[in-house]
Amino acid sequence: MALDMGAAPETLLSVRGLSVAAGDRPILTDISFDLAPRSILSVIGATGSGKTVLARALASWLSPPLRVTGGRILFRGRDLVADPAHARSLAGREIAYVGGNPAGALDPTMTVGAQLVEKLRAVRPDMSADDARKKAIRLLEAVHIPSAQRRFHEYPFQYSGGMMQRAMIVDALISDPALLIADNITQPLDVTVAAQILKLMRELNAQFSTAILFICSSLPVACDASDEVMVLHEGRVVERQTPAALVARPGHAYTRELIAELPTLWQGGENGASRATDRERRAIMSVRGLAKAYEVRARGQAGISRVQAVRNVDFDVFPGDNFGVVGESGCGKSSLMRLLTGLERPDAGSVFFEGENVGAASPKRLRELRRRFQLVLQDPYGCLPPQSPIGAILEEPLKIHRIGNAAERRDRARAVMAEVGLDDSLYRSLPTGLSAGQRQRLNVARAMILEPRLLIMDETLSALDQTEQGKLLDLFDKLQAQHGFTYIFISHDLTMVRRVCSRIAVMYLGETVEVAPNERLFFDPGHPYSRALLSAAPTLEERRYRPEDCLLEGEPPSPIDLPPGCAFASRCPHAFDRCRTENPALRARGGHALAACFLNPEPDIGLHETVTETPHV
Amino acid sequence: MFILRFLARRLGQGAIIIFLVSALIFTLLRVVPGDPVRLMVGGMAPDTLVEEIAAEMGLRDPIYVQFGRYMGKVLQGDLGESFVRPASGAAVGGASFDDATRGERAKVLDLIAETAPMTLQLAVLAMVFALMVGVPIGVWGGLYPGRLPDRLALYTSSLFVSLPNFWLGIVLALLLSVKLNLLPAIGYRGFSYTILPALVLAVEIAPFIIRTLTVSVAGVMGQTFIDIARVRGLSRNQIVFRHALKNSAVPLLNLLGVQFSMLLGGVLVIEFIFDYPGLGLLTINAVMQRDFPLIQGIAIVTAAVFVLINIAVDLLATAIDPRLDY
Amino acid sequence: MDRRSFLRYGALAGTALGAARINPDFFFSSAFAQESRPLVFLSAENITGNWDPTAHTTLSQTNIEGFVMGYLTRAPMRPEEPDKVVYELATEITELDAHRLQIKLREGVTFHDGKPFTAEDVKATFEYGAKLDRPKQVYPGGPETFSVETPDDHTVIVDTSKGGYGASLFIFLASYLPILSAKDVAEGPKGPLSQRLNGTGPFRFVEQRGNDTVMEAYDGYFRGAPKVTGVTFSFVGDATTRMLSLMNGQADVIERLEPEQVETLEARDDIKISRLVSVENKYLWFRCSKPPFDDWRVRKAACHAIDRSMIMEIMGSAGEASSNFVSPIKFGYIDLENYPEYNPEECQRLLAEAGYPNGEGLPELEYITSTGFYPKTKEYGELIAALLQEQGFPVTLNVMEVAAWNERLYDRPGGGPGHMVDCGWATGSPEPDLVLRTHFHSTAKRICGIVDPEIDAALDAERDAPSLEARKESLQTNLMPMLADKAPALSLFTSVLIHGMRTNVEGLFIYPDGQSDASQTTLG
Amino acid sequence: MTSTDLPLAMAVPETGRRVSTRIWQTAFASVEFKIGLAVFVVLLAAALLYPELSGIDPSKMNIRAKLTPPIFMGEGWSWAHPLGTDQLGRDMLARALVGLRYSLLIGVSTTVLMLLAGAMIGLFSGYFGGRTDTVLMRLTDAQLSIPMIILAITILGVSRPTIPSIILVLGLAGWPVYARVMRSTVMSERRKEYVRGAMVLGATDLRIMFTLLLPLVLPPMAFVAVLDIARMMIFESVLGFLGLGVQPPTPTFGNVIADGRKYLMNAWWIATMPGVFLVLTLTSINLMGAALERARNSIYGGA
Repeated sequence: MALDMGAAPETLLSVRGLSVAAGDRPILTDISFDLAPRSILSVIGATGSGKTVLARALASWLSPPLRVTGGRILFRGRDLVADPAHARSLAGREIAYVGGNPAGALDPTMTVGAQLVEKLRAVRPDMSADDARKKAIRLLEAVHIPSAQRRFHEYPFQYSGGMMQRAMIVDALISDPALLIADNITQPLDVTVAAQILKLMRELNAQFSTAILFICSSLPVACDASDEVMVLHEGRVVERQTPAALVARPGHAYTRELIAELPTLWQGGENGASRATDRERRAIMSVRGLAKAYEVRARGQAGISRVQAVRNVDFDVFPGDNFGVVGESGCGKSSLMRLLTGLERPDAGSVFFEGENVGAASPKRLRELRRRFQLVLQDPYGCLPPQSPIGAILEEPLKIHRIGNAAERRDRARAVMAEVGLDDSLYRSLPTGLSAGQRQRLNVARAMILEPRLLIMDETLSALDQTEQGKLLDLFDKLQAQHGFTYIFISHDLTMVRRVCSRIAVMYLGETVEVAPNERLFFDPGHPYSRALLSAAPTLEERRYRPEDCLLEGEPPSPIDLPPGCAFASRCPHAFDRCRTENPALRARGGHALAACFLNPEPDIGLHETVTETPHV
Repeated sequence: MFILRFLARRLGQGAIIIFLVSALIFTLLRVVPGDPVRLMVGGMAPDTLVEEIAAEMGLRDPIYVQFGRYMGKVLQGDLGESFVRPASGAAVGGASFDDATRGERAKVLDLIAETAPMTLQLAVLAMVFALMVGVPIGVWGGLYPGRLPDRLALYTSSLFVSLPNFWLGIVLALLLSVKLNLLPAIGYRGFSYTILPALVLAVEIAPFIIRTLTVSVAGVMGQTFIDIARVRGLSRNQIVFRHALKNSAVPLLNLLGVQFSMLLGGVLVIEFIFDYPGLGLLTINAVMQRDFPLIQGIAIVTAAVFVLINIAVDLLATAIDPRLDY
Repeated sequence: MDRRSFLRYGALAGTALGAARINPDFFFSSAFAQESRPLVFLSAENITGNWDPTAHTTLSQTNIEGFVMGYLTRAPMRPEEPDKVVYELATEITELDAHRLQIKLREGVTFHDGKPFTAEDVKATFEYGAKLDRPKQVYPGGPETFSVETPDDHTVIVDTSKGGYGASLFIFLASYLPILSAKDVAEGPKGPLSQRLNGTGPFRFVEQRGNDTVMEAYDGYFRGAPKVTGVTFSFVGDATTRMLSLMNGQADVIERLEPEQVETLEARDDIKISRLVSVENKYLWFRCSKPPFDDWRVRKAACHAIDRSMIMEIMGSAGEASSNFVSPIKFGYIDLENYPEYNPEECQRLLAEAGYPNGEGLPELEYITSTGFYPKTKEYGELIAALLQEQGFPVTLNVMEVAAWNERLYDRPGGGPGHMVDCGWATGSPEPDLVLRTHFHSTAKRICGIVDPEIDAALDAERDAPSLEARKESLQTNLMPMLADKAPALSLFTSVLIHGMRTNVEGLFIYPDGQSDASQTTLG
Repeated sequence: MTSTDLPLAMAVPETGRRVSTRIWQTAFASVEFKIGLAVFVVLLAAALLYPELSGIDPSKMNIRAKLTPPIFMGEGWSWAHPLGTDQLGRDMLARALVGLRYSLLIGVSTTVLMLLAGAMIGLFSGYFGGRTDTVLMRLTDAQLSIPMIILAITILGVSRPTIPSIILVLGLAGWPVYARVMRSTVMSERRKEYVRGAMVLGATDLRIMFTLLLPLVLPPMAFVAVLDIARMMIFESVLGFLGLGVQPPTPTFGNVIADGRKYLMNAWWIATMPGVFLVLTLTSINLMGAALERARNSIYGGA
């Protein structure tokens, strides 16, 4: 990199040859780039490429063992590396930082408003408490937090993830910083909420003339959010282009590989539609009018309120099917999983597994049924008993159901390990040494060992990165071919569902708003919410549906006091009066597709009997 | 309003606890060998007379009947009469069985009411001393885990917790009061007599305060909102004193709640050593003289005070940390 | 105001209120005494709560009576002149003949409640005190064994011809019986007698406040008002607490010092020590009314198992060797040859003879003693328990707080608690019967519960002896040797009463039974 | 990805060994633990060996040699009694060490009783929640609200105290603390996915509690219990001091120090010497306990 001494006056930030190491292991080597005022630069790279270390270095927030081993960071001409005192004085004033963990960002024992005022008066001592309060409330409204006046006096635990992230953005911008470092701020959020935050970032950049360094791990999100994209690979800057140019002519091999790996929603590539589903045989699992509510003592208010987690769920799953259940957080997916597996009893409706009602089975009968359907959980680190060796984990199900003797059990365990690709030497060791991918393989092996006929995957792949997800999907196909498993995939990742599932149900606020085959859902969605989901999904392809015309501003209503009529009415651009009074039920749209929306034409024959293809026995 | 509902529920639970406590102690005293009537009548009473008095007092009825009668009286605030102490409250013994003065005995409630304020004064002073010593060391240790202050906190708390209060009491009384004549030690003739016993009691409480604070302060300092606060532009003092201390106050409060029953244990022994006329000395003499109604009354009163203190601690905790909801 | 701030302000208000409760008197009040204030006397034993002097035999209460009540005569009983008598309420006592005694009373003396002191008070005291139902059995016989005439207001004649014993017995008794007011006696045991003390002594009884008996100087005292404003007689159960209180000036006089405490206090110049051989012997009482100690051989065997020289070693300066059932300064004392000595072989022989060869078959024995009152009771209690266990007696020591020990001390129908009890007995007059008759006569048997006609006969014979000489003869040759053989109790040693006083306490006279005369006392 | 990909988040080295062995190793590495262990081993050896080796019977009286001062007191001492003799001429060193034996015996057995009783109650209350939880927790509150000492002296005061009765009373009074710790830990573990995973496999509640949760939760609690050994030893000696502990002639710290109190002025070593032994033992145990507790907290994140 050429060493031009005097940085151009209008560049806000210029980094020259920055290197950072942890102990003696280099993390960043020779990073150099400039950032003009009011511009948005996104930094993209795989896990471990050093993105967050770069963010922290710029915010002069490196704590041991990380230390800067070389180079300069010029902020408005003054080198932050050489003058740490000046750098610290900038923190919170000129350079603001918003992290990826909004929930833990504020002191739980103080109101959000008080902490905003405290921060503002810390960086602007001359400002009076009253002015600070007014400015904070004005900013809360600017980031579209509903009833900001009331929210000002509420505590951090009363904020949802999305709202807290907005509050943290206010906290960053309240001191009118010149540079805002956003470190992976959308990662923990739902797709629709993340999309709104990105829209907000653009507005604020225009309104506050603040330059933004946007760190994130998914290329599509980066391209949507920024003017220029900088690609980081193993601690080095490998490329920097505008989003359109990057997608069209990726310069560096790594970027090309990154783009190729990205699954697509609409363009070609192998997807679940091609899977044949055996319709003639009886449905392996049928869910009819399932409902479940939990009693929760609302914070502060007197009395107990009921959260209707699952309101009205209907679908059938056929043998050999890869059935997908998609929805954002809070839509009732995990409550549904607990009902399907009989961990909890439904308040209404029933779950038929091979003709038998799981919800009403006696505990003893339920335990026997367990052998024929199994669950694979989400958190690779949390779902394995932490202290028993791998062999014992695999043999436990056999011991519970008293299958075979010790020798047979050991052989069975070894066989299953081989099948899922776990090396035999791991039999004795503890799971703590395994990678996330290996742990999920162990989970699948544990579920498989009882030779179930149905496997329910609760967000099994969401904790893994792209490449690992691909390998496991191949494994699932292989196992399905050999053992004839039927899968139910519960997930919030549309791209994975597109690639794997033959039929998909979309859930919103406890209801199945749409059930459709793969191709039909992605190319002709029957429900506005499905369309909104597709519009917000991060993808590099040319979008079929633009978020502006699919989704109104605002958060989903709370499941405690649900509005009458269709739950999506408050956020649906096409909603009309009937939507706000009557809750549409699922109705056929032809070609085995169903949707619960009045926009679909009224079918001529009676409602109920067409809901499912085959009358259940 | 929320607080009324909370208080109602907690006082209800408290009532159940006090009921359980008095039931436990009541049966214990009746089941364990040693006939209370013989003790109460004392002297050379013939057995026939003992039986007659026992029947008259209803001590031969089934336990639950006696307990029902006892609780009935307790509800009207009458904790019964002491077996041994006359109305004047002196420790008496040796009068003959048909002695007229055995008639009017001191009311348990009066005896407790007389001595409780003294113990309260001792306990409060001890808690003040303990906090004065414990809080600085604990917080300082928590801010620098693993380094010198933390080590100091560890060593002081380990040593203090290893000093048995009765032994320390004797040694301090020997050194400070008798040899150096700095502090009066024995009996009670003014506030200054509370200092030495309070010091010994404080040594017993301080280690738990130190340990709780080091753990909770270190825990809070490790949390993300403290780490991020630095980048948000808050000064170190603001972070430590406004945020860290407030968050670590709740574990300390919970400790102080549980600490009360330990405190009373310590007060008991220390009042015995220093002949300090509080509830502790009254309890010990009550047990030594097998004065069952008095023991029972004290157990009920301490249980009631423990329940009230716990409710106060919980209320205070919700005031500090809104997430706690009881 | 939402609930958060409501809670917070409530808590702050609470602590503010709490702070005010601790009174601001924070300075170190000087522990040293001003001048005109009451004498503080710390007693080692609790009171019974019933003030009628004839209703108890508790030493501490007798000491209080010493301050408040009047006595006909006082017996200083110093070893150099044991039978010297000081006249107090009486002015002259003459033996008209063997069975008639005339007592001349002092004039111009009034009780604390204002009633003048006359002969009727003495008559009422004698007749009330002699009743057989009175726990304190100190008279030679019941009221029917003597008659009292009052020729005028200040003369009393006692005629003992009905009882068959000499009237001279009343000479010794005269210094032991507190004179009660006839008005009080008339209302009987449940009347004012039990509520408060009313006497003619130098101090008036005010009230009982907790463990403190508060007395005030009585200006009308016939020998002139006392110099100190009053006496506060407090029960403090723990010996170390008493000593620490004396050392830092909170107390003026303390009783029952232990040898080690004497060593410490003698080293200080602001404290002085008073030592005197007392009328009190310390006994190991056997419960003779229930097995195994209803068999005299088992009792004798136990006596032979105990090496009293080791006990003397423990007692050090607080104990005086004696081998009789009464104190050397009592009338009729003699070192008995047949007094049981430490003799293991004899002990085993007697045990075998009684059917318990080296102790097999003996039930679990409980030896009850107190702590904090008599010096060293716990120490020699452990020694005696160990010595008895050596000979096969299955003894467990039960050390109790003074009030609880007092509750279990006395005999009861069916036998008092435990099998052996440690207790001392002090009676402020040379009269031996105050110990022997009270404990060993079947009509009294205060602690050991012995019922033995032979002993009763010996006691009556000695009481009815025509002259003092004959009485001494009967005591020393008949009664005392018989007691040594039957051993209803074993007298371990004679106590040496040791008191500790501030040096500025002048003119306090201490009697050998523990009572003291503070009428001339000054706090210099 | 989130900040966990940061190299600086040095997770505790993921070794294969069981958690409890890791806790031992981390604790053992700290200097407090080494000091504590060394002192404790020396005292334990002395307590077990000295009375037998030296042939001195702690309860043999030698009245002539009463109140001999310890060797460091200038005149009047003798090698036969390094720490002097008490008011009945019994050897102080032997009595202190035998007293240590009884104290340790009672301290350890009480703590084990408390740990097991509290763990069982906490396990059931934490796992099932709902009514069982409220009932058991109310019982724990009631137990906690009776100050330990009033309960102990009430029971021991009226009946003749023996070693088993003392252990029972102290154990009875101490279990609620363990019940509460166990309940909160079990409640948080129960919500974790591996328990839900076991349920789905068809494991019964009892199997989950005893084969899955207990082995995971008990060891860390056992480490904290070391601190309670010291607390129970102090309580035993307090009872002894009040005359309600092990009865004479058995020497325990409590009754030896209680006797010594009377001789504070001129034979202060009777009361203070045994106290020094007690304090040394307790400090060593507390140091070890504190080191173990810190190790557990660092590995378990203060569960």
